[in-house]
Amino acid sequence: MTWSFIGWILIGLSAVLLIGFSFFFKNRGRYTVREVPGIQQLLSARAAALEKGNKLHLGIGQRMWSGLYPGSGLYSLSILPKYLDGEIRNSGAMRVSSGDGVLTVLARQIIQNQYGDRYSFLLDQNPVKSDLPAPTPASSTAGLLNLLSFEKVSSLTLVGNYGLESVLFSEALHTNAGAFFSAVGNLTSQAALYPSKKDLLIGENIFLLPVAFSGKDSAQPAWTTEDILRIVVIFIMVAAVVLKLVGLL
Amino acid sequence: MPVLICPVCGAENPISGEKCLKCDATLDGVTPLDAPVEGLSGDESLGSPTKDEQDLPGLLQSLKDEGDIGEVEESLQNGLASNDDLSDIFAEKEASDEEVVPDWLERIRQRAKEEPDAIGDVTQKISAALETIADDKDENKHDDFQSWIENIRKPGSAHSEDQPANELKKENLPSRLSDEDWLMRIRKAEGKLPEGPDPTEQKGNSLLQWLIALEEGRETPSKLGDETSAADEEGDEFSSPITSGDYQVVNEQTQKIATPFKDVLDIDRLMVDISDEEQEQVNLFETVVTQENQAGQQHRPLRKIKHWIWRLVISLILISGLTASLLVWDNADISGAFLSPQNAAFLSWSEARQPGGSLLFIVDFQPGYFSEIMQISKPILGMMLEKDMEISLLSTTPSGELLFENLLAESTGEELAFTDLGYLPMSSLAAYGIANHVENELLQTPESPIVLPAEGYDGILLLSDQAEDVQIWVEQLTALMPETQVLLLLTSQAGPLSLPYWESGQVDGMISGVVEAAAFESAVSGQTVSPVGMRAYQLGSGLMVLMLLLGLTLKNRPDKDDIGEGAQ
Amino acid sequence: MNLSDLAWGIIGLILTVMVLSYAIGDNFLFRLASHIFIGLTAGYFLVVIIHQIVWPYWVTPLAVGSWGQRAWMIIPSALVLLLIISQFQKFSKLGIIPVSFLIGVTTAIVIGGAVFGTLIPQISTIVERFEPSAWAAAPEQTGFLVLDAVVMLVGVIGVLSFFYFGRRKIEFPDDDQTKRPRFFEGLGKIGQVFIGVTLGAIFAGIFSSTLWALIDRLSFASDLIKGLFGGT
Amino acid sequence: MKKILSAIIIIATGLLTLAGYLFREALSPVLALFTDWAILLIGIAGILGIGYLLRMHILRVAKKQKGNFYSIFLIIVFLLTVISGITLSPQSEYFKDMILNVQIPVEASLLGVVAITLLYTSLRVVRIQGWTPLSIGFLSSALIMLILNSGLIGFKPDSLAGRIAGFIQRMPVVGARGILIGMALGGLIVGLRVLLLLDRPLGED
Repeated sequence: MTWSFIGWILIGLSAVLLIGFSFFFKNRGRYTVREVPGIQQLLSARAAALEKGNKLHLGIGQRMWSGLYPGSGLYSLSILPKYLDGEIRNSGAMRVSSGDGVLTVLARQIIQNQYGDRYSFLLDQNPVKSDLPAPTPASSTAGLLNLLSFEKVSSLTLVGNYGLESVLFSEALHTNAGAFFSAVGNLTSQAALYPSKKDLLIGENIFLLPVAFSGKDSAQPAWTTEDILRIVVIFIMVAAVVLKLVGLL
Repeated sequence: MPVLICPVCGAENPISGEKCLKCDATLDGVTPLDAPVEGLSGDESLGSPTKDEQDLPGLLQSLKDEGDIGEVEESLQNGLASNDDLSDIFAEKEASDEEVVPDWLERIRQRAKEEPDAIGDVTQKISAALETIADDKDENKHDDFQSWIENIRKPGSAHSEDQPANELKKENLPSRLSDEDWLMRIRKAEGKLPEGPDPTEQKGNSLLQWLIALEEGRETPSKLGDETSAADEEGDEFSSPITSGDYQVVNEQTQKIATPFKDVLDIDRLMVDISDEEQEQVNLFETVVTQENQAGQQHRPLRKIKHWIWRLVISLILISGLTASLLVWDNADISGAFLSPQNAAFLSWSEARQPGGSLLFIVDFQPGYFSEIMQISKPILGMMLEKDMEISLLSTTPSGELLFENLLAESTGEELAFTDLGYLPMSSLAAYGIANHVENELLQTPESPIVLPAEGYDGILLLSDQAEDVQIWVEQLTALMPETQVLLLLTSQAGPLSLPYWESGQVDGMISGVVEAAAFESAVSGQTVSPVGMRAYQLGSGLMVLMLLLGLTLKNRPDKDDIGEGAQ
Repeated sequence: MNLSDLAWGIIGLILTVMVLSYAIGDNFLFRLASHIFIGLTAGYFLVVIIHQIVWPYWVTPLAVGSWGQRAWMIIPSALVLLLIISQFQKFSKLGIIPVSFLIGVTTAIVIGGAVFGTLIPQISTIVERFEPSAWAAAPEQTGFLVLDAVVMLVGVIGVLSFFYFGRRKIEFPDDDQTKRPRFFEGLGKIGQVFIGVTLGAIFAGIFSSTLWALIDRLSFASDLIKGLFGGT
Repeated sequence: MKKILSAIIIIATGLLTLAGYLFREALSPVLALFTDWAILLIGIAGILGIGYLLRMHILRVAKKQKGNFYSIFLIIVFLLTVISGITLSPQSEYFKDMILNVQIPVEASLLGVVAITLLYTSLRVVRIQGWTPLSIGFLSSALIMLILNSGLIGFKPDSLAGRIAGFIQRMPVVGARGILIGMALGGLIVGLRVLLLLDRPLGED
């Protein structure tokens, strides 16, 4: 058995578990995941911003792609429809921005789909917008800093792929007593923010974000599968080490 | 249908369950209880809207979404609230002047007036939903609710055993009264029926009216924001009066106003559930808010000034220190810089290159890092050009070609020719693309703009500022082209996360940061090389060490993350 | 220093001062510099895309390719057109087709890269550290090698445990709902230390990189000023 | 119909691309086509993104919203750059000078601002995070790495002190490797959810 073969087994196992748990959780039971304080803070910040009549700003990433968090571009897009609940759709009290043309186009598609399912995008004179402050990561940083200033954004949530520039956004919000929440899928950003932000989502915890929007989320099969895979990987490592030590591998 | 109510979290569980689905607490000994309202409460009805429900307008959908918590008491509340809210919304069609009409509804109405067709989709769905709900209500809702609440009130029933009576009063009862007799009776029995005039009709200076005014836009929304900064001056941004616990000091009753913010922001729902006693409390609260608000308005400029001064001081110290060291001290001591194993491997690889070979450089860094990358790649570029290697370039940043031209010019002092394979906008696709690049004449596929030599390259050198990009390239190249030698020239920040790829053998050599590059250059040239600005760098690093050490002396105050305050 | 270099040098110096002014807060200078920068970057980006992507990947195959090659271009041309017309409200739903293609391709690359480029090589590296013959080959370092291998295994398991999603059973309403099951909670404590160490190293790296960028700007400014005023 | 077509496209392209890791030789021609098409689509999306950017600024100017003064500058510089790029060609020395002499100073200065910001936020670590295993690890690692990376203190790699220093310097790799493995699992699952249509990232349920 080669390592590559183990890789295909892991892919197959994950697919089977995901499908199995999707059916299982559809009808009964749920996987109780732990609470993450940062997520509670996101909910509070979001609610408080809406209550104050302030616009929310959701940054979905400087780039579609992130290596470290391979799915973070896709992940931020899959968070977007969950974030766009009825309240926000109806009030249009949110702006979505990214630093990548692809992400902006995809985000616009998602927003229109959300309105399309409910009532016409055209019906609302002030729908949620998807913007591109600038087309490259560095220029996008400058663009977003300006947007935060012009629009007096008091609640900024970052998901997806941002780098060390997150610390500039965080400080911009901090100076104006605004709310900043980061579920960025990039360790550079997490390390830069760690000294100054209490409730960061670090590492894989970002994948728990959907729990913020619904207790019975479709991500439950994913959480369960990931925990099982985690145990499988630990088991494979320990077993392989033992085999190695006794000379069987 | 009977259900089991979890004694720990109150969630509704199927009768066959042994453990709570939400919190895993044991359900042994819990007496089954009738489910409150079929179709309106519980996980299924509220948590997972049916296909028809998903077609409801956004507002209805959001009301449905409120109940997505699966807890009996909350689902009862939400069930009733949703029910009532729906009634209210439709009642708004014949709204009185006093009613709050949100902007979005106003726009719908406006559009409906202007365009007869526009009303169709929305109002038809609303009407259909109204009819469905009204039908449900007529058929069985009242009976179910009454029997359920009677069950709760029965001495010795599951709930009264597990939860104190006063808790039931406060939390398990519907948060909102309607005109229904049965509910009024329950309220009377629980002692919650207001004796005075209907609180919703009260005039006077109340939070209720303030909330209405806020909704109508008469009151400036920034009041809450100001109050946030006042109540939590210099504090955690996330804290708001509603969530930070300020409400808790007023009374448990008023917590009922605060808690719904966790799930929904339905001001309309909040307004109706206020009794006389609550009215007094909210008045008291409003006074507190007003005072805090005034204080906040005074504090905000102060906060900004503090920030400004603090930033100015730090900026001046750092910039003047660095400038002074650049102007005064030229050479720095870097005797502590030794070749790491990954640097030594890079050196071995460089020395083993035969003249006339070919290399592919991938430029994957932003122009801001040009200076650092230039210092890192200079010795390598010099070595490779001495061996007359053929150089190709692939960029994943728009300015990649320009940056590389400048790198060559700055490293060698002359303009050198190289093959430009162009700009590819996404690292992963670029990596996957070059690994799969083949011409197929049989299929007559278009010629790809990327022209790679058939014999491949002697090495692929990645110049990057981000560990994430390194990961993409290394993952794809080692998965698809395991025979290719991959070498990394990285900024300091990309180093730590790229090291595992060196240790796993996926990378054949690596240099990260100016200090490692200086050690490499020293090893190549046989004499100690001190990069320009090294002394300034050491000074800056020293300042950072000092700040981190100073930070150790501060007390942990997570609610106050303002540095100006903390530094004092 | 010729006139062109001097002019660009002065422009660079002015832009440097304008952007660095943001260090003490948002201001007019920063906004102006950043808008100039965004305008230029967007313009350049457009030029690059046209020259480096639209032209070679679309126009050239259609213009100079064989009929067979042109036939292959029908699919991407259709996808491009769908993407463009989906920007009009009436046809917005059509955008789902080109976007689905992009998502299909990129998602598969995510999976392939994650499993064959990271998961498998990293796991196998941990296991390879326990090779007894490698320990025996360097007797003076055996202690370090064993320690290194054990710390690596325990640390990685700790980090994986720290991110365990499942929650410990709660017995009382006041129980902490952030806790993992006890086994993972204990290992997670070890993992926390290593995560902190990694974040700290990255933080130091970030500071180094940004500090070099600042030093470069200050060095550039001081050189230019010295040059202007006749210094060396 | 569109949803079904979308599902078919995602599954077909996804599985084919994934199969490329197993049957690279056989599938390379098709996969090369896929990547070329995807690159073209991303390029077009980039152009559309610039359209959004321009629209935002034109609207800001037209509606005289806050920041319209700056937007005028942005539009002028944008037009100047595009016209220069087209008329002079991207290979022109003047054009290259114009791009790099703006991009490098602005981006490097922005990084300089980050350095200053990091310097004053670093004071807050204990204040914000308290004393936890994570914060202790963070602080000690940041301090050690800053000192070792300064080039002032160092040990010969083959000495005992050098081995200890090397061991300490390798500690971040442990956490990094754990995070990499964990995130690979996360990436695998996110990807599979999309390919198995269990998650629709476009929200088109």
